[in-house]
Amino acid sequence: MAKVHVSTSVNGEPTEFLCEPHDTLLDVLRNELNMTGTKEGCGSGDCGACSVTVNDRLVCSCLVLGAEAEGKEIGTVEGIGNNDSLHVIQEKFLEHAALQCGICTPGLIVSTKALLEENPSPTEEEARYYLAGNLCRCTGYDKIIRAVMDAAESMRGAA
Amino acid sequence: MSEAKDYKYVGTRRVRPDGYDKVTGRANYGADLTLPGMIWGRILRSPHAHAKIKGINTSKAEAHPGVSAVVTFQDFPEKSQGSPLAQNILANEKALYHGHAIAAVAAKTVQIAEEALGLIEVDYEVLTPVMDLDTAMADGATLINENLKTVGLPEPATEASNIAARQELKIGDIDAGFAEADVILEREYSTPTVHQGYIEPHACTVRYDENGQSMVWCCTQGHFDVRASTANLLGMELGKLKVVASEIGGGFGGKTTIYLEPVALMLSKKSGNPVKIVMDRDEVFKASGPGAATKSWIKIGAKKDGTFTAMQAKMAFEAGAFPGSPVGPGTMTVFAPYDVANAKVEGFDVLVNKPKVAAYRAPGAPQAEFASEMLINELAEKLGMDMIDIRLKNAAREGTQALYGPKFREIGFIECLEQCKASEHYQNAVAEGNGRGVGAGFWFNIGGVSSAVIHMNPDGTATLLEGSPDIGGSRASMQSMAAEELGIAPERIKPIVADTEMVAHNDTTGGSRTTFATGMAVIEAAQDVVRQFKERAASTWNVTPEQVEWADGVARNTAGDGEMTCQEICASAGRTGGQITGRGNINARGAGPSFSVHIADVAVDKDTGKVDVVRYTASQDAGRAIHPSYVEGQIQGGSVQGIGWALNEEYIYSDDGLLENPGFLDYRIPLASDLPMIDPIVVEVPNPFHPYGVRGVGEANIIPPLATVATAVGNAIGRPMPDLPCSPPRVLKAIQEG
Amino acid sequence: MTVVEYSAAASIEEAVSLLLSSDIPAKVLAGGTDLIIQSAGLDPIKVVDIKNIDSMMGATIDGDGLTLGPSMPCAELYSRDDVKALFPGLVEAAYLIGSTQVQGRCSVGGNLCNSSPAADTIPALIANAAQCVIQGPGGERTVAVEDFVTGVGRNCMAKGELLTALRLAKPAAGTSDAYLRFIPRTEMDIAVAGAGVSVTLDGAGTCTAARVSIGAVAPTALLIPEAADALIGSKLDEAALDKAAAASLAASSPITDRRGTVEFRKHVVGVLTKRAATIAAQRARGE
Amino acid sequence: MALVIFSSELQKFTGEERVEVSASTYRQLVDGILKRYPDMPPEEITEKAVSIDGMIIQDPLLDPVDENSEVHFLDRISGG
Repeated sequence: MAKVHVSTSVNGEPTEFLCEPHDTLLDVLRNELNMTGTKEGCGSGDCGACSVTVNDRLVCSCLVLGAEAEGKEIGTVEGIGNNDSLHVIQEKFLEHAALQCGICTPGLIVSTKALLEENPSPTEEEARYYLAGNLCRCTGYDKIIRAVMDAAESMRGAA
Repeated sequence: MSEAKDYKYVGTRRVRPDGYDKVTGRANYGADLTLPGMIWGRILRSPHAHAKIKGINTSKAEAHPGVSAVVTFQDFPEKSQGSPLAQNILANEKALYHGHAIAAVAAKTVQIAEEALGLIEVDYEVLTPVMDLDTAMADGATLINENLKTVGLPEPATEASNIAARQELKIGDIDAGFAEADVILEREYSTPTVHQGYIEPHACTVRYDENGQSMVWCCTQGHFDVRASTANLLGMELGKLKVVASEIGGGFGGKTTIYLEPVALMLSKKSGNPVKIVMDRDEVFKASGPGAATKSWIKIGAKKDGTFTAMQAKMAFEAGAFPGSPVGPGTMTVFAPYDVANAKVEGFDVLVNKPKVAAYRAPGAPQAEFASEMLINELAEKLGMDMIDIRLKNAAREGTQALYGPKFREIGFIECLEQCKASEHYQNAVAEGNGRGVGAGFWFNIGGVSSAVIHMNPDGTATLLEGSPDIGGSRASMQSMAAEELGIAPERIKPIVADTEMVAHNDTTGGSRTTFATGMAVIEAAQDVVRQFKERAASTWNVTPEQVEWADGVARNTAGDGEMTCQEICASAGRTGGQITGRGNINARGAGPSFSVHIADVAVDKDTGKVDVVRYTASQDAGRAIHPSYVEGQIQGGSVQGIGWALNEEYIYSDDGLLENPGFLDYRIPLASDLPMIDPIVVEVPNPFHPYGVRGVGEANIIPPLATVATAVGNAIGRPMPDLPCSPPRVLKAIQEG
Repeated sequence: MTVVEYSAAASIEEAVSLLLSSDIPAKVLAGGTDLIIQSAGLDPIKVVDIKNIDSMMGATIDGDGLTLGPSMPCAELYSRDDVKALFPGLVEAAYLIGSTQVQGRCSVGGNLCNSSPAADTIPALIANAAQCVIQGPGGERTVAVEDFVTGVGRNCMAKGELLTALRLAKPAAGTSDAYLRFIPRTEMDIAVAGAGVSVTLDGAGTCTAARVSIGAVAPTALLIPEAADALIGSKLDEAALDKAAAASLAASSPITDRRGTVEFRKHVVGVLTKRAATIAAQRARGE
Repeated sequence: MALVIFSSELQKFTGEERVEVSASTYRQLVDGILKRYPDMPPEEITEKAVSIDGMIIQDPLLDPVDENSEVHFLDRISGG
């Protein structure tokens, strides 16, 4: 089985890696690039813990082959916020206590960012449906949705 | 001990200390550790629900290129081989459920390990699976364990049985109680096998070291228990096994036992390499510990005014393949919220060919109280009473003797009922065509052993080491409580979940004990620090420690002039007697029970049976909410798990005992789009045995939703819904039969 | 299955040639949301990624109607207001598949080629009389969508063939469509039953043409002419709708599985037929 | 004398519901009970949690018992 050589960009950084043809983008991120912020909850696209963007489109990285990243722009949780300043979505998640165990949080942060880029003024219902693929078993979603709506409002204010 | 008091930090909504790492993806969970030279373990699992294992041939797998080690049950030390825990971790003579671990392989890659699993030859003799309580308890049932005899029968059992245990609780005279009743209702109820559904699969990375220190990194609710059970199974000394609790991606009781750790250590021992094993989601559903399926029969007698005169229950709980269902707490909780003079409860612990059940949030109580709360609602309807009023009429209060023994001290059940009754939700009538339900829940909460250490740093900051894995934000509460005692800003205190080498033993995070018990250890450690602060200041000022007052992080000389800040004392600590460390090693006594009362409004699509929860209110007695946001979060999260249990969640097995829905696609936990906001009501009736009045809030909230939602559905369609889940086919059938 | 070889084709011809020349089973990789899950196993397969081929990824509307690139992500499809205006039912079917994340990858063509009985877009395509354009070593052929799927997970394509376009004729005036499915939750689930309906109404509100298709209640999605006949000539009154629902119910042959029972599916497919026809008619009337 | 109230399960061994025992600690109390009911297997109470005046102790030993304390034994609870 020949390894595939892939040239891509991860969070804006040009990145090259070798992967097996069957490796998913999630495998590559976690095991080749040591970027463990992206989590695996199911491996079948049912939980959203592995959410990343590929060319700005939200996907489950467990349902993308590493080889498909060739020439693409990958965005992960590690690219959101930085040492000095958190993204407003991250701040709002903290402020609203929108996480308990935190395993779904990276996926939700990535998905919320994609949501608010697509739709800066979602209704509560739109936010709930957009994020339906991000399972959270701790919070009952209440505080997550509040954080998302508040982040949307702040981002609109800042824009 | 506890009294109304203004606190500076306790009760405030602060940003959690571990939050930054969690929103940036830096936090490291069970699957996130990689060690140099590490190889990957995978587990071969039984394709049968019940089969004799006549032989296992691993030679081809061992010879497969890239494979470093293969282990089976026979690799356990002989003296552990009698242990049911060992037999659950790797099957011995029989595979007892679909997915039961048979053998494990460690190889250079996951792919190679999986190829090698395919090369292991297992000779099975397939046996009839025993998949439900009726089959398991029937005369002449196929036996899962031919040596098992029922304990707890009036006369010692002579024949083998799938019934592992029977237990009974009685109070008063049940016959006299029913004789007094104006109305008697009885009904049968059932609940399915469910899963905790934590999003993070079980995972560990281990390194075995023959001569020195072996290490396990894993996601667990109790790393000290992981150490104890793993060391015990493998014949190791506790001091030679270090267990590090990673961040944990949910547990809800499901991560209070072990599955992978001994297997990984045996593979590491054989191969000489560190080994990582991560379960697939499919393995989590098939082979971790779900919540027990149950069948219950409830009978209640009441006076016309709603006063209960007698309550009776008979309940059977599935234990899975090994004894040990939570039928005990089930029998103890079933009528616990009520003051009743005459009651009798009988419980059975029953083997079936399903994975050994594990704890799931208030283990046993949701199933048991589902049944009793359903019948109480039916009784209210029969008597023309309000669902909350009938509970107020019979509610346990201070001094009520619980069916399980003790008399309650101060409890907040009445307050939960009254605040729900007064809520805007309940004051407004349910919308036309929709249904409303009410339900209550009781859970004991527990104390137990906790240890904490606070190291004061020379700049006056504090490092707080505690040993309770933080599953829902407990570090935030620990930080607030330590800050309250030390009088310094919470941001100057860094709480750390320490590994088994850094603090003394802590009982597992479970039973809603962490904020209560570990919190008490933290308070004690902080008080130990304050005592030393006073001593250092006293010796500096040449006064007695009693003459030093400590407030707001400053020592004051009450016998003269002088103030020393925390920073000043810490900066000079090396010269005044050495650095300052406070300890709190306790066995926490006096856990306070928590009660909860919920209200649900549902809409039912009468053509399809689909249920939509349109409004939900959940009250719970927290004693004292140390961090109100995370208390609300527990209430909301537990409510939603309960809503999932009520509506759609269930293990679905084929006729031959194979699990047909081992994934989040068909094991349907609630989604963001399925739910309304969950309105929390935090009741605070302080626990008299905790310095701040804490009770513990992790569990009582999952109990009421089952009956609350099922009652609401029943009221919407005009038919009772005694069997969970209220899934669309079942609801539609009830509508059509009505 | 396990993927042992990955190739990205730059053109349809290259894709056909890669599929044809493979000595191990070769699969087309579109969104991968089914294929990557199915490939968890040991038998080797080769995948041919066709997402670098522009014509596979776009959608154009001209005087004849819609030409849909089979691999266009559903998320992109439902952001296309021009497509939504013509085929709202097809777009809502695309919107229902999986999560936002899955919709970022999955496609109508992928949904069709995966050939699941429960595929959401197939009844919507059948209701709109879509034509499947298939390129193969022998050239191009066109197949009516209701003839495309031949069984559970099976379809009419031979080795080396590739679905290159879906063509939907421009709807006649007074025509619209709707697709509804039943799932236990609000999102994420696989359809327990589904119904796609297209209706054409004349100025008086009488139905002059209709197509009804049902999904998840037989080995393949079905076109139900009897249901359409019940609607044609009526003003979609209760009696006509009930008759259409009864026709769907009668034509269904579902199984009991982890997602639903025979009785439940039969009943619900009738309910959905009725509801989808009602919505399609409302749309056709411009309501 | 502390008042001990036995559950229906324990009454199988004690034959009575209530008994008064002189003790100032849990350990003395258990010794007193076991002496009074020699046929009761010790683990029937030593493996249980205890409630002393409504304070539940999971794993007691030296805990104080007052002259007027009311004592119940109950199964240990773990939790989820």
